[in-house]
Amino acid sequence: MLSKVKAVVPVMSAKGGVGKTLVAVLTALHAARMGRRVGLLDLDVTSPSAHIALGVDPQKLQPEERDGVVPPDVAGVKFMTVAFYTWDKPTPLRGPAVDDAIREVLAVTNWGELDLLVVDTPPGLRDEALDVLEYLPRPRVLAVATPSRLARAGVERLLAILEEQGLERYIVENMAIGAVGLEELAEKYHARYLGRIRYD
Amino acid sequence: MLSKVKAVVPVMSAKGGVGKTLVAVLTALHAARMGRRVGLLDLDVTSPSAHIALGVDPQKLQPEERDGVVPPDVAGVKFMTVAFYTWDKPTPLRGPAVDDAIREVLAVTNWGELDLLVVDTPPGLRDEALDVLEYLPRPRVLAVATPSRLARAGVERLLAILEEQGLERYIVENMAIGAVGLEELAEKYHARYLGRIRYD
Amino acid sequence: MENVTARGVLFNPRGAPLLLLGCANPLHEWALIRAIIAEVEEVVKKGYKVDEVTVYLGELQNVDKSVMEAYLNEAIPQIAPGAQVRYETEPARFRCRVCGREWGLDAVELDEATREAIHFVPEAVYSFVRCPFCGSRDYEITQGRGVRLALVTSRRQEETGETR
Amino acid sequence: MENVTARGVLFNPRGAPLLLLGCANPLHEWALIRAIIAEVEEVVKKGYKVDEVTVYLGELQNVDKSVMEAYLNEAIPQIAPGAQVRYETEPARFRCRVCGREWGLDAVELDEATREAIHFVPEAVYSFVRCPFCGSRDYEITQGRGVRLALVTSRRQEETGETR
Ligand SMILES: Nc1ncnc2c1ncn2[C@@H]1O[C@H](COP(=O)(O)OP(=O)(O)O)[C@@H](O)[C@H]1O
Ligand SMILES: Nc1ncnc2c1ncn2[C@@H]1O[C@H](COP(=O)(O)OP(=O)(O)O)[C@@H](O)[C@H]1O
Ligand SMILES: [Mg+2]
Ligand SMILES: [Mg+2]
Ligand SMILES: [Mg+2]
Ligand SMILES: [Mg+2]
Ligand code: NI
Ligand code: NI
Ligand SMILES: [Zn+2]
Ligand SMILES: [Zn+2]
Repeated sequence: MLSKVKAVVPVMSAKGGVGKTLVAVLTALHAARMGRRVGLLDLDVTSPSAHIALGVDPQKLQPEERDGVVPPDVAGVKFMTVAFYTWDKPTPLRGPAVDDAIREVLAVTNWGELDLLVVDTPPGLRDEALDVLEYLPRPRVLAVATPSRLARAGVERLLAILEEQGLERYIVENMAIGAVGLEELAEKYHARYLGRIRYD
Repeated sequence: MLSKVKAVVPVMSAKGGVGKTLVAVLTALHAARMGRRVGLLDLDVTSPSAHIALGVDPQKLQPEERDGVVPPDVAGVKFMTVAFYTWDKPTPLRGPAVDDAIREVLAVTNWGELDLLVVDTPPGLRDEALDVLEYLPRPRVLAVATPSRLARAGVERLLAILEEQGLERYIVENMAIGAVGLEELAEKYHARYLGRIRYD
Repeated sequence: MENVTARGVLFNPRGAPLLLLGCANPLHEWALIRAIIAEVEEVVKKGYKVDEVTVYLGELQNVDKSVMEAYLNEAIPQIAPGAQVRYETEPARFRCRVCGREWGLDAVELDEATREAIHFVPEAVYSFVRCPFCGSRDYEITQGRGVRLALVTSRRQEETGETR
Repeated sequence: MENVTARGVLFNPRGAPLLLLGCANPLHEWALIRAIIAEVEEVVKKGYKVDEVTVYLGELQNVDKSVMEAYLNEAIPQIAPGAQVRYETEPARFRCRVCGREWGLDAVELDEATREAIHFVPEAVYSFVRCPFCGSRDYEITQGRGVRLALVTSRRQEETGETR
């Protein structure tokens, strides 16, 4: 039920631990404070963590059943996560089960009218990433990167896919420590560089 | 072809970016320097990065065809990665393809006699993690954790699964900054705490 | 005659204009009903005549059959005139990838809160249920997961000729 | 009579004692042969009589059929006396998850280095090939991936009775 959602922004990276969850949560909270109608969806279905960054207990907070499932409001953000149903228990899933869970969540969540839906995703080029590109309407991907050498190959692989699929793409540089930036990467893959977030 | 491998040590974590790849590579290099016959297998088939940490170009270094595929020697470590075949190109795979790729690599790699096989894995409780538990003989899992609050739920989920499956488990704390350690987590899940690696 | 079988819950991810029946239903089942209606609409729009719609209701998700019937029996004839609507309940079955054994829901115990969680996202079962024979969490739901649709269709007369 | 079909390459992951034919073959195909032999051995050990072994050779992986034949025609009768061994070449087929269209290897161009990479790990195809119709990398290999085995077996006389 994404028909009344104006913009969908998946936060992605091939590498883990670069700050996707933090960037997704802060982006959603910031947009809400600016008066936008905003939703946050955690698609990291086997290891959800957006609820931890938001500081909510998924067993206490629950969506309402109303023409589907209505995400609860957290600090002005409509928040949806499978953690409402799996709590913090281990939930190992193989690919087809990940895909089914994501389809189910997308089918039943009643977002209502939104200016912006931010989507947190797990790392890697796996079912979740392919589902984001396949099921979400006109995704404007925010690629999160760090200046680390190990992370760089991952960003390149993600940007290459976004470019070949003709999707809008943005880069945020997180945990910048030194001076070396990722501007040239943005240039190489024709992505918009949105700036950097310093290490704490 | 793992019949002549004495110990298999998968390096795992539900969270990305905690240093799995670095810990796996350093463990393998260290064991080789101590005179052990050691192998390193990168099972992060959609985003391999152990070759980057090892500093090798996967297009130049190639395994030999000899009674299967013999991993090349890198600083005394027999090293195998799908990056020998996918290079650094983006390789998005859904679950069944990940599983097939892992089975293929396990079936054709001729490790010979090894004292230790270190296995680097991607984050998450996905096909790769389930394959590690299903296909590798007696895995002694090295769980890598950081003191961060967001990472903690991930470690707990992994340790809970290892404990319920009755598998040997060890914790390494990486990127320790402050004083709060993960010793109580080790105690809670009956894992052996191996100590911490400081932030750089 | 042609058989279109789709896996899993069906929905139109790209958000086709939603439907009819202007009444807000207090149940989450309503979203599933909408997904089914959108799917049938899509097939009709592609130029097929829908002869039969079978709605499989998986035991695991345990949706409210009477609610489904109440709406679908009204809605489907409106968008696919002449279509027969059938309902089939599918028992849940699991097969372990580690030990190879199979079991059903009668082999496991689930409390009320767990059943509720699984009702919304059937994959929550992996958080609560392990193989009753070997303890593994690496198993497949071989049938009876959730709501599934099978359509029997034929090409509409005026549309026959080349298929794209 | 019973049909045991296994998916993907077959091998005994827990490392059953390896086999016979003490000669070191200079080809990677040898590892696949060993995997097939280990699989047939496993089935024999479980008390089945193997009547027929069909080795499917997927076009995508393009293994050397003559090497496979040379070894398997010798080895399989040793471990499964009376078993017929057949070989079938399976053309590679792909189906796009985004646009739904299907294609074969003739629709794409692959250079020598790429073919070599795919020969070792067929999933490397996802690094090099996109859907020729819509450009997506989200497609399935529906057939002809790699080496696959189908066994026709019957219970051995002395073992009939309860199956575990
Ligand atoms: N700019 C930053 N400064 C300091 N720590 C950060 C910053 N961004 C993220 N972190 C920390 O890094 C870790 C990984 O962040 P997270 O958002 O969970 O990454 P991901 O979702 O990509 O795995 C967390 O412990 C988080 O608190
Ligand atoms: N102890 C450490 N001190 C400083 N940086 C580290 C340390 N361990 C890892 N890193 C850096 O953190 C990033 C993530 O490490 P990596 O090994 O790729 O994690 P993972 O494999 O778990 O995703 C890399 O840029 C790596 O260089
Ligand atoms: Mg995250
Ligand atoms: Mg969450
Ligand atoms: Mg890694
Ligand atoms: Mg690698
Ligand atoms: Ni309901
Ligand atoms: Ni070969
Ligand atoms: Zn089992
Ligand atoms: Zn396509």
